[in-house]
Amino acid sequence: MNFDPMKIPWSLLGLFIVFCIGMFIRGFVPKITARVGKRIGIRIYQPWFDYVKNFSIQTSITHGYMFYLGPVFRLTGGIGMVLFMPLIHGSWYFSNFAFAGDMVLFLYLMFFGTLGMALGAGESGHPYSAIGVARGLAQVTVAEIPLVLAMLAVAAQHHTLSISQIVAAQQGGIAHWTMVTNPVATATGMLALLGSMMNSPFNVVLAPQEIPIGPPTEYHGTFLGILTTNRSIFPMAKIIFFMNIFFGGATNWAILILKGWLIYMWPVIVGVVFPRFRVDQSIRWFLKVPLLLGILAVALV
Amino acid sequence: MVKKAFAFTLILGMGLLFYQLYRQRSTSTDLNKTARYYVENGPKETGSANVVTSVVVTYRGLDTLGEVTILFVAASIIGFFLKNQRNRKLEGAPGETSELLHTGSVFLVPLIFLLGVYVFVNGHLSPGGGFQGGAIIASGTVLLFLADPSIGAGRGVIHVLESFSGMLYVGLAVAGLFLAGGFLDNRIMPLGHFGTLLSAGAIPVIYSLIGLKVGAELSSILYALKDAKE
Amino acid sequence: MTHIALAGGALLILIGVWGMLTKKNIIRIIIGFSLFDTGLHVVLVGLGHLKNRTAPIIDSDLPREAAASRVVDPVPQAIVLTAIVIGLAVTAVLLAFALKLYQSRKTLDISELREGNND
Amino acid sequence: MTDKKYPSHEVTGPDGKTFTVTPMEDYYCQERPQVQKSANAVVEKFFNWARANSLWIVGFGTGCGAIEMRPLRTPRFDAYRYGINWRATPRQSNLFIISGYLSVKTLKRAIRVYEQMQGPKYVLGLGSCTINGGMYWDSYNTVKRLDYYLPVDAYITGCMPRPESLLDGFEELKKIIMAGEANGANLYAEKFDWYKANQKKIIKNWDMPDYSW
Amino acid sequence: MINPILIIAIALGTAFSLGLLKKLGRELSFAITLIALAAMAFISAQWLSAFLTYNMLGPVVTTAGGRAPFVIVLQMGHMEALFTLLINVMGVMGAFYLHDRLTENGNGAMAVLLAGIMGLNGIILTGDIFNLFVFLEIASIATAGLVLLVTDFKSLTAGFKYMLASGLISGLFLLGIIFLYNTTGTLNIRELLIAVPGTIKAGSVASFLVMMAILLEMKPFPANGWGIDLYSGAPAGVSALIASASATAAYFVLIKLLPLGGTVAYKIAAAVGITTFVASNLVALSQRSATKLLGYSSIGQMGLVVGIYGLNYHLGSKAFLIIFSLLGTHYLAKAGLFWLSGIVQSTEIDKWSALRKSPVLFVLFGIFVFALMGFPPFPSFFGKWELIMGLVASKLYWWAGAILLGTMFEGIYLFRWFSRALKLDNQELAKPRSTIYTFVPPLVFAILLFPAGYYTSTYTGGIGIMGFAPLLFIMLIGFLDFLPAYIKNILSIAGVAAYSWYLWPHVQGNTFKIVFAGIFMGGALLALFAGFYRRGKHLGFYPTTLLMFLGLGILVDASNLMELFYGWELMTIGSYFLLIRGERSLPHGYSYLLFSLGGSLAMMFGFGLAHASAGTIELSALNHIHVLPALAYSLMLVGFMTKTASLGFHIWLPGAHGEAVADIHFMASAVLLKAGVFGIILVLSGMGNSEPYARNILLVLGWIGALTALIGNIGAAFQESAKYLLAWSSIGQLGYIVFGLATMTHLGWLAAYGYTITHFLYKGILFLIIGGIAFRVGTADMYKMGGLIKRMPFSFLAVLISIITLAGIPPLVGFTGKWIFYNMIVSEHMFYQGLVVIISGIVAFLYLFRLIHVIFLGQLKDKNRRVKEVYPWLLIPAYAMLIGVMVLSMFPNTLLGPLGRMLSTAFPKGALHWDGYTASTAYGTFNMPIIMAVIGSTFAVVFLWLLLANRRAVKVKQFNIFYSGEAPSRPELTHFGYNFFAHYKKAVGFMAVPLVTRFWDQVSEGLHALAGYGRAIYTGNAQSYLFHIVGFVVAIYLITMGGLS
Repeated sequence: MNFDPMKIPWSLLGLFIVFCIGMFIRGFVPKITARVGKRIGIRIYQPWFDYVKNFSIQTSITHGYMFYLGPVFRLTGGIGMVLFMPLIHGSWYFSNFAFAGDMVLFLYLMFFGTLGMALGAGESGHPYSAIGVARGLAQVTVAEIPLVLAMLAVAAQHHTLSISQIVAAQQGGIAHWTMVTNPVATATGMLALLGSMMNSPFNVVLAPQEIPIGPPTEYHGTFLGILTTNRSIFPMAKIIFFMNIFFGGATNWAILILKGWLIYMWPVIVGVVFPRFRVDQSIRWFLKVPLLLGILAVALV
Repeated sequence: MVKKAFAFTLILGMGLLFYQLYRQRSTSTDLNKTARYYVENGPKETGSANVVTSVVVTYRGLDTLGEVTILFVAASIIGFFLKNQRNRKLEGAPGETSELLHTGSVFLVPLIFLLGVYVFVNGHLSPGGGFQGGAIIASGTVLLFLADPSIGAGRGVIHVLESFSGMLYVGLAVAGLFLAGGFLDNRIMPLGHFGTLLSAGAIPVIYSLIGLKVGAELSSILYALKDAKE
Repeated sequence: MTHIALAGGALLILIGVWGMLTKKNIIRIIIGFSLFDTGLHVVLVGLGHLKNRTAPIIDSDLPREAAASRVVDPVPQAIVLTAIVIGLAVTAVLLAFALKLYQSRKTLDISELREGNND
Repeated sequence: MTDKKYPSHEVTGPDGKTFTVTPMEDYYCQERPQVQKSANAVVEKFFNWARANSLWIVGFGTGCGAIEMRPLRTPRFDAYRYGINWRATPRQSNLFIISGYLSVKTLKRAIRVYEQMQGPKYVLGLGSCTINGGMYWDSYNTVKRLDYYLPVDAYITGCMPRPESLLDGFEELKKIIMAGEANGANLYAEKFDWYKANQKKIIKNWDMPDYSW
Repeated sequence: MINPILIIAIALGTAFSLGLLKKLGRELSFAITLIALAAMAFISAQWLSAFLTYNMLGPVVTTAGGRAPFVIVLQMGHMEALFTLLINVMGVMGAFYLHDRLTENGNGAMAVLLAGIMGLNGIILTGDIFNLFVFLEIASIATAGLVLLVTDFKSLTAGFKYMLASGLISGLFLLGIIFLYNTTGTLNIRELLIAVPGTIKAGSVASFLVMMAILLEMKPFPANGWGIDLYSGAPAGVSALIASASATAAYFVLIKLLPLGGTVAYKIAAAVGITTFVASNLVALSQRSATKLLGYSSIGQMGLVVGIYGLNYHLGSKAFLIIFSLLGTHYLAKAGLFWLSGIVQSTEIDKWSALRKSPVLFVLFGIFVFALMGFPPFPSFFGKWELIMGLVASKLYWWAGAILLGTMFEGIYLFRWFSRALKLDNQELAKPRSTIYTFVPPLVFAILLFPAGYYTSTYTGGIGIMGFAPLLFIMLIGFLDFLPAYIKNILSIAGVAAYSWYLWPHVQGNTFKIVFAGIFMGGALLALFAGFYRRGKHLGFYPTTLLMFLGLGILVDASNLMELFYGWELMTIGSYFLLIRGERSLPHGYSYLLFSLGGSLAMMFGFGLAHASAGTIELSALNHIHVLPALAYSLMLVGFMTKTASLGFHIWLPGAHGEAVADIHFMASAVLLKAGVFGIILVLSGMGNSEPYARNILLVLGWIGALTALIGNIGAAFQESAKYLLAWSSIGQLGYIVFGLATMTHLGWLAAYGYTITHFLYKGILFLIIGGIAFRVGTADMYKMGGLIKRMPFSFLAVLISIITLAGIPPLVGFTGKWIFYNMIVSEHMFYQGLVVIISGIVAFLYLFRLIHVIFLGQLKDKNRRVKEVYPWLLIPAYAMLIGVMVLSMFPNTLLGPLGRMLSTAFPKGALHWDGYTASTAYGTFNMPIIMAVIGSTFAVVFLWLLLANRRAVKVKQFNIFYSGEAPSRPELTHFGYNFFAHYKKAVGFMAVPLVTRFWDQVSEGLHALAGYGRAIYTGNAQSYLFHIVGFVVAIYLITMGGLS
């Protein structure tokens, strides 16, 4: 697998496209929540305004060099996950650096971002951000358990850990998707997705009323810009991962956007309907149904 | 009460053990080989008429040496153990014993001592020997104490006599090693004519030394016990 | 004759042991011990006796040659001499102990003469 | 300025040596605000367009007008349509709405919040109380003229303007921003001493650094 | 050659003459006594050297004219010379020690001592059974006399009980002799042995009585109340004499006369001996007085030696070696301990901490305790080893188990005594005063232990010179303890470097050994280098550290099981002294030692089985054991798992490591735990997974490893002190390694090796840095720190890198470990254990963040405002390891390549396939350099972009935070650190409940309750002791002869 330098520009292009999809969806989701509340909701392109406004902020403060590294870790984690993810099955241009890593790399890159965010928030010296981080870590780590189980089940079913091979195995119609061939694993995976998408049942971490938006309390201006960049890329990376693993991957950008949008809607809809959990409730919830489902999935393989 | 009952069962157990011992003893009516050897060439080799003395002094001389050491050890234990008990006030108190005992003892004690000496000197001829003679001498000293409990004299003599006779005994034993056949051999002196006083080599000398030592040691033990009163 | 001696000696031993095991007063225990010892000596000599034989002393009316068939076994008599003196020495030391114990605790009862902290 | 809340005190470190801790210098940054030069015209115009269309209001209802802002989040008035959003922390917000009378006690907190806001920040005063004290013109504990203490960009009339007028006010503010005249932050930085003198005159127990970043 | 009879003659001559020399004064007569004893010792030494040089037959010395069998003969043979030498040397030393007592009591006492020693010599030399009885009597009366040297009530009662008991016993002996004479007609032992063998079988009560008297003389279990009161009642010097000299003599009588009773006698001796050993050690558990402890221990040891003689038929040629080594150690160590108890005066074991005030005496105390316990390099180590090997080889499993159990009990009370003496504070206790007379004997005996150990080792042939030579170097360092710390540090580093230079050729070519030698010796150098930060003398640190590292070196270099065990035990001693240095670490150090002792005893039994099945003690004996394989392998694994603190044996680790100082913590965790891993690898490579029992063991081991990882990591998340957190995390990491090994697959072992090395690296950094911070901030509690990033930027960077590696986050080497685990789990379908391991990996993320957040980030407290950076001495090794981590992260094939090649011999299937820098298995691939490049470049781009955008950012202080309009009051109130994962504890807390600790507490309570019952027998009443004796005789009689058996 020699490293072809031409891959770099194409990967960056793929990354930019994913970023745009992310921004579009981040515009679209509040629209849906608003419409559920019979409000008109924000304009679809509002995130772009916020994005540019954040980078136009002139003054800024810094609490120390780890405060800088927080958002940098976060964004690098997000971008890393996308760069090592095969976006479009079959096309050499958009398979990014998938040859150099597999599902395990993807799982642990998630931690890279989380760790960075936690350290940056810690350096800010704000007690609320520390509390937010403690909650976030506890919740995200427990949410990992069903995700890991689902990944193991799928890997065992397809006898491989590399994502591109799993996608290849699912080509040829809906009957070959993992959703059909291994429904229990897909169910576990989707439940796990709820945990890390910071939507209503599990977003006590960023609860605005209780602690001012948790970890990123002290972040502003360009720092916030970097964080919002990641907020678009990171969920998209997870969505694409779930798409590749459970829903047959995408052979062209249209399918990717459609499937990505549909998967993204699942946590949004659950979030709109259900109230917010306390952290220990969410931990206990993850150790009940998703865990049992996961064990079932692994047992069935 | 339970303790007594338990003790009784143990005694019964021992009784059973003794009974077994009794049943297994040899019932031969003849002397066994070691006894036969002693009786046949005891007098010939050691020259002493009394076979038991020849066994005690020469054949099993180490036992006697050991046994004298035991007495010496017991005496010195009681010696240094009760030594700080010697109470001065008894020393000069007038004897309140009865007149009859006092005068009798004056007359009897030398006779007893004489008898003791006779017994251990003729050890190899007549029954008796060093130990029996020593015991008689010790009974003489007991009579002396009964007659006059405050008597203090003679303590130094006893000590000198005791260690001197012990050293001489060991000297004779070691001499046997160089002069005669082995340690404690009595042939370092001529066997002399069988049955007479100066016969059987060093046996009479050794036996009298033992007699003196036993007499001295027993009296020193009695001395210590006498003085150990409150 | 030997049966009476052996039985008597054994009985003496058993009485001695009974005395040592049950009596509370240490003087009685020591007496029990000396009884046990004397019993031993009686058995010792009793064993050496052979029926109607005489003491092993060669003199005018017991010539050397005939001695072997008319004499009792001399070895136990020699051994008993040492055993008696050993018994005496042990009893003497025990009495000395009893004396000192009495002087220090003013009691002769064996159960009191235990160390204070018997942990 | 020594103050009762932060006395400087002796502290012995774990290695036994003692040293004095002066809270004001050790806990707070003492720097002064700087006037921010804007980039070249085209970029500034584009930025102003973005700033206008994404007004983030700091969630600090200082007076009676705050209740009027609640309906803006309801379906009926829905301010989100115009890119207006409420942020919990002053760090991330750039519009500070002083809704109605401003007591001296609240002024002290308002100053801290205003100074903790970043970059181009705008202040909106509601009602006459922020202009000349309004009906509380003679009260002992309210601020008579907001402009003396914080640079105000625009006022919205109404003894607590209704949501519709608030929306209209926001549109007004957008025009000012689009025109590039909403430079309250730079004004505050230029006349910083004047503003600070006014503030210290009215706030008695001043236990804050001059500019609480 | 001097005639042996002269030994007796000299003694008696001087004894009698002492009476005359009263006027010459006591000092002169004391000198004469010493000269006499020395002469006796010289005679026996001369005979012994004669026997050793040209081994001739021992002459028979006749007394009274040499008329052959009808006189008393003295036999001087090989054994007799040795035993008389032991007794006479003890006579000289004992007299020298008792100088004050003897001169105070006058010539009589000296005479009694001389007569006593003469009696003991007589016992050994005599060939006549009645003469033996006479000398036995002399010895016992003399002993009673010596007990009276001190006339307090305690020795009076002890003496009285002793006299009564020995009177009764010798009475039985005499009875036996009489009837033996009556039935056989002779009193000469040699003829008796010919005439009488096996008559016990034929029901000869006489020989039964004789045999019972001998056994009673050895103070067997139910009937030894008088013995214990004698040892504790008698003055120290005298009980030393009794414990060493008279016990050895009584033992020789046993050796001489036991054949009288035939095979039944041997069985009785074995049974009574071993029960005495186990029972007296058990009863000693609940003892609190030092002399009583010594009494129980010496009776136990003598019981053991009697038991061994009873079993010597099975031990074959090694029997004499075992007996000599155990008896010799008991003789030297027990005398030494009694002498020390004489110096310390107080019987309460807690008062012995006063001994610390004179360091030399305390070192002697340590030597004696460890010698008694059978630790190397003392003779009892080799003795116990050969004993277990012999017993297990001849299928006597129950006997071997009983002996090991007894040793464990002995360990419990001896080490409790030693740890309390080592750690309890002794301000108000007086310094024990020791004169020249009381100081020299224990010193001489302690020194004698070492050559005796070396001498015994030459017979067992297991250990070469290199096992002992470094010990001399360590002793040299011990003597130089008065020097300042940094000089000793340089010397120690030189020493370790020299040893590793010696070790290198032995280890070359064998990757397995290189890895572990690298960890042990590399760890040693780094730890010692980190030690330069220390000021002052740091007494006692360097010898013990070098001892530990020597042990580790020998462990790696071991060519046979004996050498492996030798290194293991040395390492245990060294690490015990390291772990107990913390102020509050008494209970933890003690429990560590007990666990390691239990583990090593189990391991020894396992090695015994290996030796039994393979016949040799080469390392190859571990492969495919066919004698009770399941038991052998599980015992060995348990032994090694006590060191890797797996679940069930982990309770000592948090406390022991939590209390340790920085570099000790590093040594203990990063280096010491790997010794257990080394052992487990050896055992597992021997076991393989072909047989069914092996698969069951591996399954259990796998689950233990997985659960340890989970419990360890969850435990760590709830700790308040940083060091306890790291200790729990080490438990977790070791759980990983054990799980990896238990899978017996190529990837599993590759992951385990990878973890062993990376754990050494990143945990090393963590221990040094966190230790350094705790040293700087004065406390290890995390919530008391905070905001230290502003004061200690370098340590922050190091800790950041190490927690990223530990969490397994991609760019760094930790990720490779996790990746290999995933591949192994998926390819081997070990989902359930795999799930537990992965969950614990994820949970690890929690406490890692807590560690770095609460210490470095958040609010800086006033107290820490002037805290300086961590000592450079700690930073430099940490950064050395940091570079190691970075290099391995960039090029993991430098680590995984050679490991893979080595493992492919053992596990060909499922190896890691390397293509350039891309590693791939059947399931997944990863290419570290590309990952590193992509993430690194993204990181750089984003960082530059952020820096550019915020070049005019204002650097604010800690209170410039949005506090909803208010101003924060104090840093302490705005730092969130205490009970960081409260919500997590509410949800998952049930897993951190200390069940295992409660289990072990109940076990120890049960043991002590059992000991309490045992002690009910020893009422202290002389009469009940007589009861026991008579009861013992009657009971054994009824069992063996009376038809009950």
